[in-house]
Amino acid sequence: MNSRYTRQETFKGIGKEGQKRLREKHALILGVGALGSANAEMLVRAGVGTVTIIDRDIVEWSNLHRQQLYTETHAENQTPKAIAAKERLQNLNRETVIKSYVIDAKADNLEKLVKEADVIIDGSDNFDIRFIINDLSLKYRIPWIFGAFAGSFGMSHTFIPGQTPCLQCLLPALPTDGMSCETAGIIAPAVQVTASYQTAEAMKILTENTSDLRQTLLLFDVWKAQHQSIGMKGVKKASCSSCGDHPSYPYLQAEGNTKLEVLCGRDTVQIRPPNITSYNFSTLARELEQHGDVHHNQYILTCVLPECRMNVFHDGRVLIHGVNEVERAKLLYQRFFEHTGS
Amino acid sequence: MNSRYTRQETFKGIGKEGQKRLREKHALILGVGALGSANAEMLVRAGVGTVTIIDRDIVEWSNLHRQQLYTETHAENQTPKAIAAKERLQNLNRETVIKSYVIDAKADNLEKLVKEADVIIDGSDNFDIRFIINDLSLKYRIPWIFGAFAGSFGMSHTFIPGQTPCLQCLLPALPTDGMSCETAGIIAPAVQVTASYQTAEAMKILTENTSDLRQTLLLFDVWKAQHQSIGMKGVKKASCSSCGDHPSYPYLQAEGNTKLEVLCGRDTVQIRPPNITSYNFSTLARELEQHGDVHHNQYILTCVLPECRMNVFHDGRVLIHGVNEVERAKLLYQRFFEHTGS
Amino acid sequence: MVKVLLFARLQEEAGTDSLTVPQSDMSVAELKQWLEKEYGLTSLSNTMTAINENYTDDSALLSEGDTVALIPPVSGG
Amino acid sequence: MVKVLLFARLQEEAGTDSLTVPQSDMSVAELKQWLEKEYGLTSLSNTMTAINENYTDDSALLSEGDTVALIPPVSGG
Repeated sequence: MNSRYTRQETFKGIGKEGQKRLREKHALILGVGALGSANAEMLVRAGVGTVTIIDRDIVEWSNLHRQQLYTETHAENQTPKAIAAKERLQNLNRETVIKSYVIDAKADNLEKLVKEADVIIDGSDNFDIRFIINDLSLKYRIPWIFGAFAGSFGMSHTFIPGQTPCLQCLLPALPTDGMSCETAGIIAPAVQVTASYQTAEAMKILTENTSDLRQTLLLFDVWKAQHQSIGMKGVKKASCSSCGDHPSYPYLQAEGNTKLEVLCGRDTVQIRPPNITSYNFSTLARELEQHGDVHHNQYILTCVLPECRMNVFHDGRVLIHGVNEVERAKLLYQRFFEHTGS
Repeated sequence: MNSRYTRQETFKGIGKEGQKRLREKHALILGVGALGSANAEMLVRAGVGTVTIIDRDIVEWSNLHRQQLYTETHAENQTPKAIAAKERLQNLNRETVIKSYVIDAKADNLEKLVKEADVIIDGSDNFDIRFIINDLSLKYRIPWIFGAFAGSFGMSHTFIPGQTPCLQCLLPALPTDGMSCETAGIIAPAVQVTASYQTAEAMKILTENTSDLRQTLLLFDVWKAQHQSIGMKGVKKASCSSCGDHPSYPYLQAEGNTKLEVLCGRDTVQIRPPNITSYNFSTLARELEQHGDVHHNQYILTCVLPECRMNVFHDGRVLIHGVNEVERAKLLYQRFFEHTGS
Repeated sequence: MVKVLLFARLQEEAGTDSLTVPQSDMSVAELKQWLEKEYGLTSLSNTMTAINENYTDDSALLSEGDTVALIPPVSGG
Repeated sequence: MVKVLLFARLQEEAGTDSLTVPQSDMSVAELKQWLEKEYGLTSLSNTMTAINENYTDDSALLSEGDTVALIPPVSGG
């Protein structure tokens, strides 16, 4: 076991001292889809002391071509990603403490979890949550590492509170036309390159090798073998409401009412009730059995109807599969769930 | 299951037609260490019809930080990599036929295996075997994709018989000063970026999307975020003994006598007997028990002596761990094995 | 003259990864409008922009010989 | 004048990733010898070489303003 990290300690950027530091540090990975899986596996294998993973989704067949922690069995059993990921990661390194949360990350529940982290790694698939990460990073002075991809194209940037510009300096408005996996597809090599640049930066932060940190926005296309670094001179804005002289952290304010949200990469609408509900799956199953086929495991209840498939989580979230329009999903939700729950 | 490859089919470089072609094709991966693991996982998940993996080694603790198909259990059980890899890969995609060989690849045994492949992926760790791959690729007109790394630096090139220059055009002599994992260490992100560029090229070949193939030698440093493409104009030599007008395939000729070889990345010498031996582990165990602690599983027999640890394979190969000098290893081998075997 | 580098979906929309724009006497916002009209590129308003490999915004003014990179934010993770 | 880009172990040996060589009137082989002597770089004989981003060999002659990349073959897999 002594030789476990020899090859990594031999690498100049880490060394024996860096290896010791990795063991003392805590990385939080928000989302263990494609990027989160790849980052989590590299950091756990590398010997990071504590890794927190957070994800609201279950493993689906369409994930398997690019999300490396999951097997066909996970897709068959509809295992929540955070559960499946923890199981695999722990087999890779029993020395790493792995904390796993099947929750829908929002500003309030994240706030408690991020405080302990030394770095936050973006494994999310939308900019709503990235702006929340950005504000949490600034409020608690924790670096975060942005990553995103579409098709064969990927990008990454490292945000260091007090030093670099923040996400809001780069994107004053929430992007509405972001190319998603839905429209451009995705190939696994683009995931891996994006995650590799994220992990390399995380390693620098966790080994306190901050002088090696990249100062640029990195862009690359793994199919065309293009690569570009964009400098950030003059981008940080003193007036920025997130990182400026008088920050208000706008994305940590005010959560909405019942929030409907179209998820990335599939025919699915997620419904989030305004209050956290706690379903009794046996009771709920009896109700829904009047309408369709129902089965459930420890984490999730599935109801198959002629027009759609619904997955229900303990916390009240419902994923409606086979539906793309938000309004239609809302109607289905109201029909089956508005009168249920505790 | 229909939606399994949707995101990949949506990617323009692949499409539905490309996905069908992947299913009909055969990729051979020579070596499932770090690069081989990463390539194999991506190609199996991507839905390639048949994947052949070849490796002579067993999983060791020092592999785990960068070799993604293996767990701590594999290191504890000293499972051969080709066996452990097949098990994991099959759980990722039961539709892919996975052929797995625990053998020490040489020109003669490889020649039979490569003939069926549509692409050969370099997962090896030395140039001896790469020159053999190069000659086999040219003799049987099968493209191969070179990949190698050290520290945070990696390189890759795609060799297409009849079109590109070959490895021997690039390196007229066998490199003797190649920086190895032994001296420069290695971090997982460098592995993943190298493998990602290999897999992207393999996907182009397997989907017959050859116009997208990269024509350049790619160099990159994942820690420094450097990236360089080197063109190949005028490099192909008509006089080349591997790819020229009158090829002799020098690396497919003449194998040596008892061949001793220092493996990459650890205190180990491998001894290869001149004739394939077939050990009966029970008989061998009784002999060696006079000298040290002996235990064996289905694939491997381990004998722990005061001065070293020896692993013996059915085919007669012996790995002597804890020894760096070839001469000392030879003496140990002669003392314990020259009179054994069938 | 200004050189424009395109990334991600913009490469597909324009059918190329770089363009040459004959004049340079304009802002980034004006360049984006011009490209939307001339090349049918869709919604460049949220596109990130760099001039000569440094990040900038829509109000920046271009100079002769500049290289402008237009980077649509992607969201997959 | 010739610009020399270094990769992998050569960066560590030279303590930098690029060098400037004052003269250009030589072959790649001569440049390698000169660098071994001046910068203490070890065994450049097997190092792969590119001039202006195209692969070449030791016999190639340099010209004023060329950029030479020296790439030690690495073997890890």
